[in-house]
Amino acid sequence: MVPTSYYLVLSAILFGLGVVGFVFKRNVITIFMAIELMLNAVNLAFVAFSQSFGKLDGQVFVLFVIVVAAAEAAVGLGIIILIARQRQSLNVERVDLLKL
Amino acid sequence: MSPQLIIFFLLAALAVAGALSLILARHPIRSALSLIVVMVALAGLYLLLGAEFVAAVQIIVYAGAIMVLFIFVIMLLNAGEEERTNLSRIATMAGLPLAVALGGFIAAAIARAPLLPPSSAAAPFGAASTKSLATLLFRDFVFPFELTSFLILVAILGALVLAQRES
Amino acid sequence: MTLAGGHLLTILIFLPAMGALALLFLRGDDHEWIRRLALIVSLVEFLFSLWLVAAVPIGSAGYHLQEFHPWIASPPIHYHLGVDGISLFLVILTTFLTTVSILASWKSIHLRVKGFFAMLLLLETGVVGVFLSLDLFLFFLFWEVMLLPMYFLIGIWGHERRIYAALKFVLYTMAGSILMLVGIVWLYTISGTFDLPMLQNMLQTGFLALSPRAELILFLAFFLAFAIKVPLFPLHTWLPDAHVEAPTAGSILLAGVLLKMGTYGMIRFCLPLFPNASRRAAPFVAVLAIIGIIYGALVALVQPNLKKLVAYSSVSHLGFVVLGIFAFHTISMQGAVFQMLAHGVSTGALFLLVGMLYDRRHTFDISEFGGLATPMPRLAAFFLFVVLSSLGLPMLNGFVGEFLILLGTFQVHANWAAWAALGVILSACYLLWSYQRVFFGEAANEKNKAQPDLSPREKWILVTIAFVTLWMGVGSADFTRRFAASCDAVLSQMRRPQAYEAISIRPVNPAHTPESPAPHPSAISTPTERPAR
Amino acid sequence: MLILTHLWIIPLLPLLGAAANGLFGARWKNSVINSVALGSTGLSFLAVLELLREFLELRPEQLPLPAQKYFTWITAGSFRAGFDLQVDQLTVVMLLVVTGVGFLIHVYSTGYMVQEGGYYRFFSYLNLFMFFMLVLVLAANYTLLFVGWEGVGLSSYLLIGFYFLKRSASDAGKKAFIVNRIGDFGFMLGMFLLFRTFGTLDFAPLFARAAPLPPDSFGQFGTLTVACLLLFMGAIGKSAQLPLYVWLPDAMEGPTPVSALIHAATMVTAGVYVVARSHILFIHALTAMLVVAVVGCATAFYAATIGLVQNDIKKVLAYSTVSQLGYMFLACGVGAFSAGIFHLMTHSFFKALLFLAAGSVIHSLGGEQDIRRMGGLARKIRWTWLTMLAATLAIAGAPGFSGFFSKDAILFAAVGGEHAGPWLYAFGLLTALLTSFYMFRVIFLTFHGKPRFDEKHVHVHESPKSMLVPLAILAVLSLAGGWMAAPSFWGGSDHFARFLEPVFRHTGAPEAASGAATEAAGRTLELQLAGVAVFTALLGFFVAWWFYIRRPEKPKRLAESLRGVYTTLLNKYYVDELYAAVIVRPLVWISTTVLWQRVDDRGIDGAVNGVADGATALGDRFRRVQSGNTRSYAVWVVIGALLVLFVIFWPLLGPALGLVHRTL
Amino acid sequence: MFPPRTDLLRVLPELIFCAGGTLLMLLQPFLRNRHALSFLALLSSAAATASAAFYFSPLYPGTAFNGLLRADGFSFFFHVLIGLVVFLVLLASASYLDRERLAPAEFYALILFAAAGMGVLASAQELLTAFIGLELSSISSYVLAGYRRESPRSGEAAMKYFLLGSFATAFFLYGIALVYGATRTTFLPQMAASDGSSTLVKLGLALILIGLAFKVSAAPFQVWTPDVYEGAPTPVTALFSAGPKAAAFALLLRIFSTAPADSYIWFWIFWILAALTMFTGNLGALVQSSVKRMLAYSSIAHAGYILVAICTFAFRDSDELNRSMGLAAVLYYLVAYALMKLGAFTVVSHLGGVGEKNLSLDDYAGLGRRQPFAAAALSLFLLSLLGLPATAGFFGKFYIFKAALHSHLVWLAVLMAVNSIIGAYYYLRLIVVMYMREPRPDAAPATFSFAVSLVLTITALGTVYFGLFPNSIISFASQPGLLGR
Repeated sequence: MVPTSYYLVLSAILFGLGVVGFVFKRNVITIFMAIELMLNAVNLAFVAFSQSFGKLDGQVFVLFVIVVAAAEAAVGLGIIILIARQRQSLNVERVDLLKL
Repeated sequence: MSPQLIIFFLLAALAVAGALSLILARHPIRSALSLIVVMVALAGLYLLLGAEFVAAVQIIVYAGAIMVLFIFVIMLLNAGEEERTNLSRIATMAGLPLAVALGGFIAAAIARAPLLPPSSAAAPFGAASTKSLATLLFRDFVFPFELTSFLILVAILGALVLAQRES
Repeated sequence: MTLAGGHLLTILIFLPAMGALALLFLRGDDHEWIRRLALIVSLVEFLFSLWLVAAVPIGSAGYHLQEFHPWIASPPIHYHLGVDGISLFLVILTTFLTTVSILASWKSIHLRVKGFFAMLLLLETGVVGVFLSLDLFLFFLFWEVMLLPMYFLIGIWGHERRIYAALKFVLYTMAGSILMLVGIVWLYTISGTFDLPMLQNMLQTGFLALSPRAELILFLAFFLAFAIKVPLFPLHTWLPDAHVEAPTAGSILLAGVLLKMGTYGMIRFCLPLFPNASRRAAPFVAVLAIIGIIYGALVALVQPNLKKLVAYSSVSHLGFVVLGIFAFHTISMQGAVFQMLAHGVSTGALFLLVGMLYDRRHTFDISEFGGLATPMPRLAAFFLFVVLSSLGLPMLNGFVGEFLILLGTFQVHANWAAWAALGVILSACYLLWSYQRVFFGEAANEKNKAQPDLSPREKWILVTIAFVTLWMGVGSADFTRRFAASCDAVLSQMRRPQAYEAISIRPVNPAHTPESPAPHPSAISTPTERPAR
Repeated sequence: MLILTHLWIIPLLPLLGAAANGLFGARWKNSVINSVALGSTGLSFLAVLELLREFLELRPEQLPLPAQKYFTWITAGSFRAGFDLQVDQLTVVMLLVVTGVGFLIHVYSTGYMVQEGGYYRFFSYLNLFMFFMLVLVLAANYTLLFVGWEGVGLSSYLLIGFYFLKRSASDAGKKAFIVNRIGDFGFMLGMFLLFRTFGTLDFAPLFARAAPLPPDSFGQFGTLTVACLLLFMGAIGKSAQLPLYVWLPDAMEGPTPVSALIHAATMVTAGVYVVARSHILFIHALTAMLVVAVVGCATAFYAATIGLVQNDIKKVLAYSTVSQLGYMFLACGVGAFSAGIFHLMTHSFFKALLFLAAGSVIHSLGGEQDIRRMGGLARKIRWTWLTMLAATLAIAGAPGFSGFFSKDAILFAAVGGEHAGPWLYAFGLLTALLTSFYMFRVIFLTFHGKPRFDEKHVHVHESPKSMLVPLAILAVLSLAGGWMAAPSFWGGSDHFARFLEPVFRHTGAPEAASGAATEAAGRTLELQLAGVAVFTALLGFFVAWWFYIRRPEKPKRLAESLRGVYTTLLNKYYVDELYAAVIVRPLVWISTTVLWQRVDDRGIDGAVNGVADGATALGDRFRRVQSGNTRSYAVWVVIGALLVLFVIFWPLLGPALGLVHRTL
Repeated sequence: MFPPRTDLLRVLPELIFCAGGTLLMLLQPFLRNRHALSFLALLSSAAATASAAFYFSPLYPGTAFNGLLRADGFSFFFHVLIGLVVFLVLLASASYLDRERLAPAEFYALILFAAAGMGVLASAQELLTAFIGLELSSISSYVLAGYRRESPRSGEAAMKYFLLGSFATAFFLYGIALVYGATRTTFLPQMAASDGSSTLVKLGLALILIGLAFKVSAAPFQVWTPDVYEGAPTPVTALFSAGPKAAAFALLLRIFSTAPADSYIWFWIFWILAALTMFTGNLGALVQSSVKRMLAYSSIAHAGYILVAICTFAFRDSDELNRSMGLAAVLYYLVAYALMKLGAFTVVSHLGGVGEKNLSLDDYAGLGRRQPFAAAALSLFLLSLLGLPATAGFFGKFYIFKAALHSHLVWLAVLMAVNSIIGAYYYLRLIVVMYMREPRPDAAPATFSFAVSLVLTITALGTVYFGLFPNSIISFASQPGLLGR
C-alpha cells in the first residue's frame, strides 16, 4: 500500500509546480496549462483522500472539477483567441494597457 | 518496497517530470504534450488508488478532449516559441523563489501534517464503485450536477460571444 | 410644551431646509424673489428662535422643549432635541447671523443665486441642529451635514484659491469628526446609549464609570474634533484659508457660528462626560489656548490681507473661550459662553464690513486701501465700532466675555490668566494698526477716493449689529443670567463621585481664597480675617 | 437731594450730548452743535455744583454715602459688576475739576476749532470723554472704574487721531491706546487678584475687608503688594509715568484743547486718582508705596530734563505734564495722598491754562508751534501773555500761586512724610528748579525778545472772546486755587486736607495726624523747605532769563559744548527708538518671519500639506503595484498567499501578535 | 427521483435565473426586438427576486438537496440583494448596449447565469456546491468582462480576470480538498465538530480564504480589481462591484462562521487583510485621474471596511452578540454599498459616451451645470461612499464602527477612520471638479434614458432612505441565529 501522504505530497508538489508555472510562463496558453496542472493536483488529492476514507464523494468531486476545467478551458481559450486577435501576441507581459 | 510503491514512484516521477517539462518547454505544443503526460501519469495513479472511473474520465475528457482543445487553439493561433520577456520586475526578481517557497511551504506542511487514520472500510473500490458513484452523483449531488449543465451552457455561450468573428 | 405645539425645535431645525427646498421651485434667474424668499425664511426663523427665550426660565439648568422620538431601533438612537441656556443664545446667534449674511449677499452674489441661498439655509439647518441635538448620534449627523453647504459655499462662490480652501476645510474637519464618531460609538458600546441626558445621568449616579484610560481616549476623540473646529492652535491652519476664500456670507457664518460649534461641543460633551480626563488634559489645553491667543494675535499683526487678519484674530479670540472653558470655573465658563456670542456678533460684523470693502474695491489687500475714512465716513465709523468691540472695549460686547474669562481663570490659575491677558494688548495692536492703514491718512490710491458710502441696506444691517453689540456690552447680565445655571450644571457634573482617585483636583469654588491658594498667601495670614463671600 | 440721589444725571448729560452730536451733528449748524455740547457739559457742571452744595449739607453721620446701584452690568457666579455710582469727598473734588475745567475747555474749543472740519465729531468725542471721565470718578467699583478708564483711553485715541489724514496723528492715537493697554494689562490682573483675595470689586466692602489686614512689610511681596503694583502698572500707563510715558508727548498731535483737557488736566490724572482711591490697599503695601514714590520722582526729574531742550511749545508742556504727574505720584508714594490730589487739582488749573494759552499762541500764529520761530508776542497778544504768565508762575511755584502750595506740600511730605526719603526730596527739588527754568524759557522765547517769525506773512491776532474768557477764569483759579488748601500757618484754612480727611484718614498723612508737639517742629521745617523751594524757583527763573533774555547766544554754545547731552535730551533719551528697536521691530519680525512664515506656513501648514502630499506619494507607490503585468499580479497573489500561510503557521507569531494586541 | 417540491422551492430564484437565461438563449434567434429581450431579462430577474419571498412561507427555513443548500434568513437576504442588483444592472444596461452596439441576449443571459451562481454561493452548505456556484458566476463574469470585443481594454480585462480568477480558484479548490481530507466531509455543518487546530484544516481554510479574498478583492489579492473594473463594460463593472463581491462575502461568512477555525489566528489575518485593503484602495484611488478606475479602487477600500466588520467575527473574545453585530454590519454595508456603487457606476457608464471615452476627471468638469441631475445623483453617491451622515454609506460605516468597537478593535476602527479621511479627499475632489470647475467647451451632454433615470432614482432614494431609516435592514440583519450554525 502506498501511504496516502505520498499522494498528498505529490499533489502538493504538482500544485506548487503549477504555481511556479503560472508565475514563470509568459505565454497565455501555457499559463492556462499551469492552472490545469494545479487543478489536476487537486484532483489527485481528492482521489487520495477518497480512497483513504473509503468514501466515493471525493471521486464525485473530481468529476465536477473536470467539468469545471472543461468549461474554463472553453471560455479561457475563447478569451485567448480574442486577445490574440487584438494584440497579435500571446505574451501575457505585452497585455498591459490597463495599469497603475 | 512493494510493487505498488514502485509504480507510484515511477508515475510520480513521470508526473513531476511532465510538470517540469511543461514549465521549461519553450514551445506551447511541448508544454501541452507535457501536460498530457502528467495527466496520463495521474490517470495511472488513479488506477493505483482504485478509482477506475475517474481514471477513465481523466484520459477521455481531460487528456482527450480538453488538451485537444488546447492544441487546437495553439495551432489556430499559430503560437510560436515563448518569448521570455522580463517586463515584470517583481516576477523577474522574486517570482520564482516566492512561487517555489509557496509550493514548498504547502508541500512541507502537508508532509508533516498528521493525517486522519484510514477508514476501516477502506477496501479497494472495485467494480461496484462506478455504480455507487452514479448514485452519489445523481442523487446526493444532483443539484451541483445540474448546475454544471448551466456551467457548460455558459461556457458555450462565452466561447461563442468571445471568439466569434466581427459581424 | 405649548410653544408651537411642542415642536418648536423641530420647526427651528427644518424650517430653513424647507425654505431651501422651496427655493428650488423658483426660476433660477428670478434673483429678486430668490433673495426675498430666503430673507423671509430666515427672518421667520429668527423670530421663531426668539421665542425660545420664553421657554428657558432664568435659573433653570435643564433641557427644555424636549422632543423625544425613537428613530433607529438598533442601536437605540432617538430624535432627541432640547434647549438649555447655553444653546439658547447660540441658536439665536445662528438665526440672526444667517439673516445678516443673506442681507450681506444681496448684491454681491450673481452666479447661481438660487444655489447660494439654498446652501445658506441648509447650513442654518445643520448648525441649529447641532446646537439642539441631545442625542450624540443626532448631534454628529448635523455636525457632518453642516459641512457640505459650507463646502459648496466656499468652493463655488469663493475667491481664487477656493477649491484648495474648501477641500482643506472639509478634510481638516472630517479628520477630527470621524474620530469623534469612533468615540461616540465606543461610548455607546460602553454605555449602551447615545442619549446625552441619559449618559449624564448614568455618570452622575455612578451607574456608569469609565476607566481612566478609556475616558482619556474618549475625551481625546471628542476633543480633537472640537479643537479642529474651534480652531485651537496648532490645528488652525484651515481657518485663514477658508476665510480668505469664502464669500462674505460664508465668512460671517464660519466665524460667527461654525467655530462656536467646537467650543459648544467642549462644554456640552467633553466636560460633563469626561470630567477626569478633562482635568488631566486641562493644563495642556490651556497652554495651547494661550499659545493660540498670543500666536494668533502676533500673526494677525503682520497679515497683509485684511480677511486673513480677521481670521487669525478669531484664532486668538477663540483661544480665550477654550481657556475659559478649561479653567473649570463658573465665572470663566460663563465668560466663555458669553465670549462665544460676542465673538459671533463682532467678528461676523468684521467680516461683513470687510466684505463691504471687497464689494467696492475687490481686494482684501491692506496696502491697497488707505484713507477710506474720507470717502466713506459711515462705514469707517461702524468699522471702528466693531473693531472696538472686538478688542474688548468695556461697554461693548467683547469686553464682558474676555473679562469674565480672565477673571474666572485667574481665580484658579493666575499664571494662565496673566499670559492670556497679553492677548488683550495684542488685539489692540493688530486691530488698530490695520484700522489705521485702511481708513486713515490720505487716500493715496485713486480708486479709494470715489467709493460710495454705505447704502441704506448696509446701514441698517450695521445699525442692528451695533445695537446688539451695545446691548450685549451694557446689558450682559440679561444674557449671563439665562445661561448661568446651565454653566453651573456643567461644572457640577464634573464633580461627580470619583471613579478613581489618581488626581487631586483643586476646588473650583471661587472666592474661597483659603482653598484656592493665592500665589502670595502671606497677605491673608489669619483665618479669622477671611473675607466673607 | 436731587443730584445726590440721582448721580447718573452727571455722566448721562455728556453722553447724550455725545450721542446727539455724533449721530446727527453732521447735518447741524455749528451753533446747534455748540449748544448741545456746551449745554450738556454746562448742565453737568451745574449738577456737580448742586451736588457739592448738597454734599456739604450732609451731616457727618450720613457719611460715607452708600453706593447707588442702578443696574447689574456683568454678573457671573459670585462676581457682580454693577453700574454703581458713589460719591465721597475725593469724588467731589474730581468731579469739580473734570466738569469745571471740562466746561471751560469746551467753551474755549468753540473758538479754537471753528475753522476745523469735523466740528461735530470733535465735540461728540469731547463729550464722550466727559462721560467716561465722570464714570471713572463716580464709579463705585473697580470694574466700572475700568469702564471709564478704558473709555477715556478711547476718547483720547479718537481725539489724538482727530486729524486722521495726518499719519503722525493716527500713529500717535494708536500708540496712546496701545501703551495704555499695556498698563491696563496690569490693571486688569490687579483687579483679578483683588477679586480673588476679597471676593468683590466693590470699593466699600473691598476696602472694609482690606483695612484690618496687617500691612505687608517692606520687601515682602504679599497679595496686596502685588495687587497694588499691578494697579500701579495701570496708573503708569494712564498717567504716563516711566517707562510707559512715551505716548503722552506724541499725543500732542491732537488739537490743543484736547491736550489741555485730556492730556493735562483730567485723563492723565486718572492714575493718580486710582492710587488715591486705592490708598487703603497701598498703605498695606510698603514696597508698592516705595515703588510709586520712586517711579513718580524719577519720572518727574526725567521728564523735566527732556523738557529743558524741547522746541515745540506743546512738547515742552507735555513733558512738563509728565513731570508734574510724577510729583503727584511722589506725593502718593510718600503717603501724602491729599497733597497729591491737591496738586492734581492745581495742576489741572495751571496746566490746562498753559495749554490753552499755548493754543491761543498757536492759533494767533496760524498754527506755528516751534518756539524758536516765536518771540516778542507779549504786546500783541497781551491777554494770552498775561494768563500764560500766571500759569507759569503757578507751575514754577511762585509764592502765593496755586502751584506753590501744592508743590510745597509734596516736597514737605517727601521729607517729613511717613515713607519719605532724602533722595526723593532732593530730586523733587531739582525738578522744581528745572521746571522753573524750562517754563520761563518758554515764556521768554515765546513772548519776549525779538520776533523770529516772518511778520509779513504771519498776521498775529489775539484770540476771540470764547477762548480768552476760559483763559481768564483759569488764570484766576491758578492764582487763587491754592489758597483753599493753604496750610494754616500760611494763613489758610487747610480746607482741602480737612475736606479730604474722611477719605484718607487711614493714611496717617502728616496734615492730619501730627500731634501738637510735632506740629511746631513741622512748621519750622515746612517754612525752611518753602524757603528753599522759592529760592530754587527763583534760580530757575534767573537762569532762564540769563540764557534767553540777557545772553540769547549762550544756549547754543552750551548746547554745542555739551553736544552729547544735548542731543540725548533733544531726542528724549532715544527711548522711542529703543522701544522700536527692542520691542516693536523684533515683534513684527518674529511674527512675520518666525511665526507666520516659518511656524504657520512652513511648519504647521507644511506638515498638513506634507501629510496630504505624503499620502499622494504613497498612493503613487501603491499604484506601482498595479503594473498592468499579469505576472506581477500573480506574484502578488503568491505573496498574499504566503502572508496568510505565514501568519497561520509561524508558531511564534500567534503569541507575538497577541502581545501586540494586549499592549495596544 | 425528481426532487421534492420543497427542494425546488428553496432554489426557486436560481431556477428562475437559469430558466430566464436559457429562454433568452432560445428566443434570441427569433426575437428581433431588443426591448422584448430586455423585458424578458428584467422579468426573470424580478421574478427571481420576488421568488425569494417564498422564504417566508411556512415551509421554510430548511435545507434542500440533501443538505447541500440551506434556505434561511441569511440566504434570503442575499437572494434579494443579488436579485435587486441584477435587476438594476439589467435596467441600466439596455441603453448602454444600444449605444455600444452590443448584442443584448447573450449579455442578459450571462448576467442571469451569473446571478444564479451568486445565489448558490449565498445558500450553499457544502463546499463543492459552493465551488460550482462560484465557477458559474466567475465564468459568466469572465465573459462579461470581455463583452466589448472590439475594445482591447475589455479583452485585456477578461484575460486578466480569467487567468488570475482561475489561479485563485485553484487555491480555493485545493483548500476544499485539504479540508475534505482533514474532516472527511465537505458539508459545513458536519465540519464544525472537527479539530480546528489540525494542520490540514488550517492549511485548507487558509487556501479557501485566499481564494475568497481574491474574489472580494482584499489586498494583496486585489491586484486584478482596478484593471478588470476599468476594462469591463461599465454596467458589468457595476455588477462586479455589487454582486459577486456580496456573494463571496456571503460564502466567507458561511464558512468562517461554521468552520472549525481557531479564531485567534484568523482574527489576525482578517485584521491584516482589512488594514492592507483599506489603505491600498484609498491610497490607490487618491492618485487616479480616471473616474471609473478611481471607483474601482474605492471598491477595494470598501471591501476593506467590510473586512473590518468580519474581524469581529473571528475575534477571540467573540460572543454571540459580537458576531451578530458584525454580521449585521456586513449585511447592512453590502446593501448600502451596492446601492451607491451601482448608482455611481451607472452615472459613469452613461456619461462615458460611445466607446467609454469620457472617463477622466476633466470630462466631469462643470458637470454640475451641464447636467445638474446626473451631477447631483453622482454627488449623492460619492457622499454616501464617503460616509456623510444621512446617507446609507454613513450608517454602513457607523455599524462597522459599532461592531468593531464592541469587540474592542479600537485601533482597527482608528485605521478605518484615517482611511475615511483619505477617501474623503478623492470623493470630494470629484465633486469639486463637477461643481467648481468650468466645463470644457466641447463637452457634449449625455442623454439618460427613462430606464437609467429610474435606476438612478431608485439607488438615490435608497441611499437616502436607508441613510435616514436603517431600521428595516438592521433589525432583519441583527436577528439572532440569522446565520445558523
